[in-house]
Amino acid sequence: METIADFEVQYSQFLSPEGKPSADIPALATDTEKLLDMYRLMTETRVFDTKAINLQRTGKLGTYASCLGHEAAHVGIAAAMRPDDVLAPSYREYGAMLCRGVTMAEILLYWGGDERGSDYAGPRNDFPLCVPIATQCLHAAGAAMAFQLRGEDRCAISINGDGGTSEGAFYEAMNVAGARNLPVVFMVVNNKWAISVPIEMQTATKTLAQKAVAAGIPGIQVDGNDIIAVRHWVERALQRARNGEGACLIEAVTYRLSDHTTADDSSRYRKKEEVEAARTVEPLIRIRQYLTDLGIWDEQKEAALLDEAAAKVDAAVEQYLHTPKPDIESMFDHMYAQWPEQLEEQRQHAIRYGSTDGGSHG
Amino acid sequence: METIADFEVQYSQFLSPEGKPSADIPALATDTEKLLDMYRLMTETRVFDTKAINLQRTGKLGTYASCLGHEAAHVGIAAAMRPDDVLAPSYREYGAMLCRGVTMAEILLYWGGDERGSDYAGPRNDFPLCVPIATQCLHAAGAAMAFQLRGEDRCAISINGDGGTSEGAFYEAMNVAGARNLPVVFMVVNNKWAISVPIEMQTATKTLAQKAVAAGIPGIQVDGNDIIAVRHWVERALQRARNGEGACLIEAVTYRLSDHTTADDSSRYRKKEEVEAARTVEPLIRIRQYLTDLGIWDEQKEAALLDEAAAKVDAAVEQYLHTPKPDIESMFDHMYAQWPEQLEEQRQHAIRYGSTDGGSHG
Amino acid sequence: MRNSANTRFDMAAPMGAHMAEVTLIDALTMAMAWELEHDPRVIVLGEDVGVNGGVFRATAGLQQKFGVDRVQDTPLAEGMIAGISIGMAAQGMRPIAEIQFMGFIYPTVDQIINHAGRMRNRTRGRLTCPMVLRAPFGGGIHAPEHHSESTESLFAHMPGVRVVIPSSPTRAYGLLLAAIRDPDPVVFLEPKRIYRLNKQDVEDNGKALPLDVCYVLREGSDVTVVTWGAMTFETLKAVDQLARKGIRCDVIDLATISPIDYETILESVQKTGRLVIVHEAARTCGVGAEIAAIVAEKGMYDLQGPIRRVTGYDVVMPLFRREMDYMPSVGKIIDVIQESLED
Amino acid sequence: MRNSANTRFDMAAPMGAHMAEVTLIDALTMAMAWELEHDPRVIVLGEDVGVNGGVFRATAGLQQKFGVDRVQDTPLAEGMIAGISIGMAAQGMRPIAEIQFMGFIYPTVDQIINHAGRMRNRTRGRLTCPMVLRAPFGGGIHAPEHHSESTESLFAHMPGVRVVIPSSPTRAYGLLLAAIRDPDPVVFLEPKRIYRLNKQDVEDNGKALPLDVCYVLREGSDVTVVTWGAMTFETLKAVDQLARKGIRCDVIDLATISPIDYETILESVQKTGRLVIVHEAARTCGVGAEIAAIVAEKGMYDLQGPIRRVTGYDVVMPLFRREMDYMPSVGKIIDVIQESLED
Ligand SMILES: Cc1ncc(C[n+]2csc(CCOP(=O)(O)OP(=O)(O)O)c2C)c(N)n1
Ligand SMILES: Cc1ncc(C[n+]2csc(CCOP(=O)(O)OP(=O)(O)O)c2C)c(N)n1
Ligand SMILES: [Mg+2]
Ligand SMILES: [Mg+2]
Repeated sequence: METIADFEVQYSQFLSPEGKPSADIPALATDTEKLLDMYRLMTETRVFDTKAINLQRTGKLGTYASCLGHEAAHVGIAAAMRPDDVLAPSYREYGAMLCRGVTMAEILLYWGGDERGSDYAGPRNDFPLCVPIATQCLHAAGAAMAFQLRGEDRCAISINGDGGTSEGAFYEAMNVAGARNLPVVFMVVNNKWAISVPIEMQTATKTLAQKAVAAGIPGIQVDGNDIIAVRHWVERALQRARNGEGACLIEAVTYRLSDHTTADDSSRYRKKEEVEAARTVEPLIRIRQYLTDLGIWDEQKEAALLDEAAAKVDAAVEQYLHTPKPDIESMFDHMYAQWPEQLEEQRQHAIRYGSTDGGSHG
Repeated sequence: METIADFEVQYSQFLSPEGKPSADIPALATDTEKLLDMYRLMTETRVFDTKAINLQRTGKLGTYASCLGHEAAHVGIAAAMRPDDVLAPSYREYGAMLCRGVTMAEILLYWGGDERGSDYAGPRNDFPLCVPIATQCLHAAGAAMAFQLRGEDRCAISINGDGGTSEGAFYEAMNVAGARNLPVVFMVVNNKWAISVPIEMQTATKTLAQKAVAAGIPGIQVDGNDIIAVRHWVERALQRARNGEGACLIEAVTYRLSDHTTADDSSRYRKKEEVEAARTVEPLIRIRQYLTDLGIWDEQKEAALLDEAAAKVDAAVEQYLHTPKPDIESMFDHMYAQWPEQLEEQRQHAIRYGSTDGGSHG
Repeated sequence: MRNSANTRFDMAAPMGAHMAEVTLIDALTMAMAWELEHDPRVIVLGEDVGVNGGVFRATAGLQQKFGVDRVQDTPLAEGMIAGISIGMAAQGMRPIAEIQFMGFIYPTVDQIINHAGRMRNRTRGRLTCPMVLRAPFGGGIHAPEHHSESTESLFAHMPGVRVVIPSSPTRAYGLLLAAIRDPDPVVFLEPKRIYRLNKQDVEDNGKALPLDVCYVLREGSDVTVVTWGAMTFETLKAVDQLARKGIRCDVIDLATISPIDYETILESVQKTGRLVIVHEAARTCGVGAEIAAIVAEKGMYDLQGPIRRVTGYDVVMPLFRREMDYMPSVGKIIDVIQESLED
Repeated sequence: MRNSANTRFDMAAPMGAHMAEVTLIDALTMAMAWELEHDPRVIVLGEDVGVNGGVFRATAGLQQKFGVDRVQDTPLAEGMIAGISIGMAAQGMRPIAEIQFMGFIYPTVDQIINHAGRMRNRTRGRLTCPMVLRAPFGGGIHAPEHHSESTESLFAHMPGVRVVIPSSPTRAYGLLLAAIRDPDPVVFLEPKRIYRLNKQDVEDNGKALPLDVCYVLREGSDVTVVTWGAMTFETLKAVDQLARKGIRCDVIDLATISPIDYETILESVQKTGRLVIVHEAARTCGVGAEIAAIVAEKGMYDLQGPIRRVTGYDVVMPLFRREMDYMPSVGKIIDVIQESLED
């Protein structure tokens, strides 16, 4: 027998859970402006998330998928992107979206049951939140193909979870991206759980990064709680893609500290101790410590940041709560560019019966 | 960076294209009874295939997918199986089917447009030919799950082509088989072409065997023109599965010497020289040479085998051509175990208008 | 022509032993537990059906009771779930596969139309496909995007596949048992809005109800109203209000969406001369169209006026701030029934 | 209410420059070539569409002419083809994706219903999905298993998705151009049995025909016959035979299957009082049901008798030794039209 191919999966972490450098740090790790910016976004994301859960609990928001614990992975991805790159997220990557320019009010509108939440003033070409798992991987590949065909210096990134790596669409997207050398990065945010299904039941693979081998593209695993590692490797991946070297897969290992959504009760299927242990390695602690060690962060700054974040979130909530219901006819008016007259009767029927009651969001 | 996982893909060949041992040969290679049996099946398969193409050309068979050049891969797979294992083939694995006990007349009936061709007298639990590419991988995984649940000492095997490895279903099947440790073997018969799409355009991977890495199961590449290699490794894989060690993937590299089907003209998209080169390494030559070198084969035996095979094929063709059309009501009668009376009117309508003309197969 | 003569059921169940006051979803759990208990070929599989008992709790307690083999969490891939179920069914098992929401059922379409519905026919009965594909469907629970659709008609168009929708705890229990025992594939769609809307005494006696027949929920001679799933609730409310004005309707719960028991519908239309169909799915090519077509074909001379449909609109199900404006409401149904009486 | 007043076309095309006698499939190739030539956003992709020019040769010569970027062979995965097309379309391209046969279109269903048809609405028009999904469909060419189905109604039920089926070279050219240019997704189904059945003079002038309207192929006042795709041929044969007996039918080619131009159908039924629908797909929940339902709703008082459907049966399309027994034949159509006149 002859060995005809071999593959390795590497793991990268720059900051230990305690916030100490654990490897040769990249330039990014000394760029204080970038670091502070990312930390601010991570914090705002967390404050936003906490508020959103409260809104849901008090009947002011629909079912909501928390991002608690994913802040480094999400912000790190978006921070590595250029504005005219395109993001195809799944459904809980608010850190990435906020970083890209989507507003908190838009995110709330979406989970508050209003399509206008996906009509971002911000990144006009980003794909909206995507609920059907892993389907967005193909959209990212398609976007990348559009950029390639037009000779544009742009990349696409899709994000899905560990559970999403079981869907055929995920492999199909990686395979075509490999075969056509597309400028796309597939991010897998492995938070260890797909609702109640732990990663060990999802797949027999030791890593999710190794799934790249099936597509002939590079795969790497990074500590998803280390924003420096996430951003660094996503930047490298985008660089490769822009250089015409094609696609790759990055697995960011983190943990879902919250329930799956506000409709879930994770105490049914996982141990408190596991969650408690994960809490000690969560992403904000370590970057905060690192910034403190660098001498550019302190408790005062932290308090100020939290205040600012709270104010921002409150303003967004106000805006959200005061957005009146969409017009009844809006469910018809965005269906087609060329309105089929055939449907006008239905439209009129809907208007005739249209509810005008308040603007309940819950 | 730390290496956290590594993988190798091995290649195995025992017989060189010239029929000389090219590695330490396994016990199988000296079991003359088995060897002769396999060679007979390969030859019968080829004679059958040639005849089927003729039938199509003369209007006596529908579109037909030739297996020319795949005989070692197909027969080798089935020869490794036990009768009560289950095969989920794709659409051109006649060598495997004949070896399993499906009759030539049944195969002709199928391609002659008659459902009874899939009602094998032979392996009652084998899945029929499967046209929607790669869907059968999931059936094999499901069959394996049934065996596992019932504690039966049985395995399932699916076969798909190189093109089929691009379908999500292929990865989904491997992944669940890995995750649930199912007794199933995924065979990829890589004949280098998916109709007009060459393997290089299908995927960026160097091998198809490495796609197993994505499922955390072993993958190996074998010379698919070497029936000893195919059978040996499939036997090993089945052994592993029976021992509770789970699934694996075997890529058998061969070449499609014919057009894709009788409806295809491969001269449109591939070079004559490539086909000619492949002809020199085709599977019958080498095993015949090897048997000759072993002193158990000669031209006389060859001539006798060809005569016998021709007679067998002719008898099957006769049987096929004399099978009258299925009853018109048969299109209704096998739809449901419990006949919905609602459909009786349609059934009567069909019978009223039923054609009774001849039994044209073409 | 109907498989069973006794198909007239009220919302109440008969009295008996092991009676329990249960919701529709409880009744489904009971039916699965009964069958797991009595038929070793039955297994339950899907995403989160194990420890978690399903995101709606339809399989709650089943894994604890029957073990991890009989009640299996799967990796996250619906096409896979359908495909391995077909493989198992063809090899003698009776899988009950759960798709978490109907919005995620589409990756199964290939396996269901190209294999499940064809296995028996294409092998002339050598291999068969006795499986159930369960999925909650429908709107009205303020769910996120893709969680509120009703696309039963896609499956109703597939030959060889039965589509069944219960609308009460009693029928949930009896129809799911029938679906599991049926030797052919059944897509079993569960109106999640009424999972817990009311309770009925359901006897846990393992008795299945007949498939392929309608259930008559109200009798009246003025208008025939055909509906199914959660819409039976709006429809009954509408009809009960009209009854107070002296308008009496036949209310028919279709129950088996495919094949349709059109005899029961035609008999009713013969009596009433008027037909209103209520469904939540988008109108165009919904199952209501088929019912209308059958009656326009076979019951035309009984009709005293146009056939009317009260349905979802031909638009994407709106996110929840406007979803109730999409759905057929009691008011819309009342108006259409009254209109039909003006013909 | 119709988008265009001038929708009455004969099988013959107007005279002009660049006229060529072409088959339906040639006309499709011409339309794609025109659009590739004139719109840099257009690309063609699919399995074997490149060097091989498609298994039916619909894309023959296009890669040679426009290069491997504009006319791309893809890996073998239909869900992927649909998904990347959506991604491209949302980012400003105009992909024309080929699915090799309709029997392999089902892996695209998830992407088409959950994304293509929703993209515009769910982003309030921020992102759109101007793509065409082409697929040959239908029986009667002695093809292998899974190569002969007609399941247009699955797509017709999807809000936000247009479904278009041409039935002549002229309409193939004009409707495909319109589909490519439409800012929304179009499932474009090609009746492969008539790919090469006859020729017409088609002017290669880049002129699209209107979508969302029917085309009237014959005029008569006795019976309205609605059909589409390959069945227009059987229907015209039947109608022409009946014409010799003095029976005159309106023959309406539906052309856009969704949304349905019901005004044209209703106008015709108003004149004839009789409606026969002919389609190859299985009957239950086929598009014929929707047409019948609309007429039973809006044209009831014009009807002089039951609406009738001549369709494929509710069974799996038989393998080819029996496929013609499955299909609506000229004889079946004639009988039903005559029956309808006896009402
Ligand atoms: C195709 C599909 N199937 C099922 C669901 C229901 N569902 C929503 S989230 C989820 C688990 C996803 O897990 P993972 O991919 O790990 O992402 P995470 O939620 O952990 O971020 C499931 C099953 C869905 N949204 N889409
Ligand atoms: C899902 C699906 N898509 C497309 C086809 C049409 N088709 C038939 S064979 C084929 C190529 C298959 O190539 P490969 O998997 O390499 O198998 P081979 O024919 O070479 O044995 C295609 C595209 C199909 N049968 N099923
Ligand atoms: Mg997860
Ligand atoms: Mg191949």
